[in-house]
Amino acid sequence: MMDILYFAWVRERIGLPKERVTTDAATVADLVAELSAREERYAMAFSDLSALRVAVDQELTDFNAPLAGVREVAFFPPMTGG
Amino acid sequence: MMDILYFAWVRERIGLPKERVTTDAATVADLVAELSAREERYAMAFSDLSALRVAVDQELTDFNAPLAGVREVAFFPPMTGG
Amino acid sequence: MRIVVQDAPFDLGVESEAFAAGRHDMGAIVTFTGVVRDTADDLDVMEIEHYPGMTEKALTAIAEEAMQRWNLGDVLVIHRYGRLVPGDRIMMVATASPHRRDAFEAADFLMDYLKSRAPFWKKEHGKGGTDWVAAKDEDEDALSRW
Amino acid sequence: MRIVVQDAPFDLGVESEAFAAGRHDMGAIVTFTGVVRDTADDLDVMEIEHYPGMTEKALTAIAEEAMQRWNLGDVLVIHRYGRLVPGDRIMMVATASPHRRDAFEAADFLMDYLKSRAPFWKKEHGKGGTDWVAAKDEDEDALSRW
Repeated sequence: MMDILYFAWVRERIGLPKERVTTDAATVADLVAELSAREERYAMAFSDLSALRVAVDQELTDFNAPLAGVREVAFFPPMTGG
Repeated sequence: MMDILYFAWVRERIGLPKERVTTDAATVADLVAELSAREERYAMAFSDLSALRVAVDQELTDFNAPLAGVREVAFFPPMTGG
Repeated sequence: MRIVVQDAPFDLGVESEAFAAGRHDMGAIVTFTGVVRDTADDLDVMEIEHYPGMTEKALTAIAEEAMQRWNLGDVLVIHRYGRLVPGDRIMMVATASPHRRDAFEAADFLMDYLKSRAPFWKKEHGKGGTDWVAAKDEDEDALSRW
Repeated sequence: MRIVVQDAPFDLGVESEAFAAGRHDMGAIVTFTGVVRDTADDLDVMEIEHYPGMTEKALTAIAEEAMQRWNLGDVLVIHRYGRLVPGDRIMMVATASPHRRDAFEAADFLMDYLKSRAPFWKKEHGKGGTDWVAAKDEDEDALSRW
């Protein structure tokens, strides 16, 4: 069981801010493939990974990051704070 | 007639903040030579010109600056503002 | 070190004064304040979304990195989220150091990292419609300075 | 642009707030504040002498140069003279710009020039006696950055 969070336009495209999933995905990339296969709105949100950033358990990482033991994954566009 | 101003340790060595002089000195360097010849305290204050800065009519300049038409010359150590 | 993430406004004057107060060992204090800008007179609302939990962690990590890299006595970071209007202050950072170069560089560093590494996203609501602010390449490039 | 040379204290909070107030076109505000520092706990009084008349001219020239070199909406310089004690604020500069890089660089520039080109001299009165603060080579060298 893992929480998946979406922010900014990723949240808007997928249509929800957070969901709980059960997955055997070994890496973030595997999880993205699994979600993209689900529904068109996921496939669209994940269509260009270079426009996305990912955090695993609230730490920025990349799409090769392993998911073993992970409780929270978040997808969002490049940040625009400040 | 020209006002000569002294600041910081130059003022302390010479013993006054300001004096009015009548001089034919053509440049700041000439004025320094003239003042230094006057009294020991001037000679001491001007002994190392590399430790001094000069302003002519309230603009920083150098010891070669001409004095024609000048109303105010100031001598002081390197500045330490901020 | 103080990290604040809030939707409420903050008082720049009060925060600056409080940050600077009572330090006899810090000769240099730098503050940076970010203001919602409306250059073309067409912005109604700037909406700022963030990632509660990660935001505080990311800002703390950035501030700790600054404390390690420069000679700093203190760091303050305040960042707002929610709906802001032009003229509102979005955020501020403050640094205190014995020396001015450290205070300047650390504040500059904090801003560069906060722009591209803290999980905030801006959405503009204006006469031209509604749009997420795109990250700028120059902001990402700025990180290579450090 | 506002240049203030005074012996009276200034209020950092009030000045920061007033400087930032009501600007919708400036996204970035940087302030630098200099504080009388007493690292070794042996400073009683910092006396600041200046050159009335030239001081205001020099600060104005430095601020105007900054306005020309960077994209700035406003510049503030406040510098005190007279007798100060540790913890007192000696001076502050503030810059407002549409962009953070301009605001940072201009404030940094103002400080470097103000250190070595504005006619102020500091004298320390402390347990170790009384001495004029010597100009630092690094402060003079800093000017070559600009």
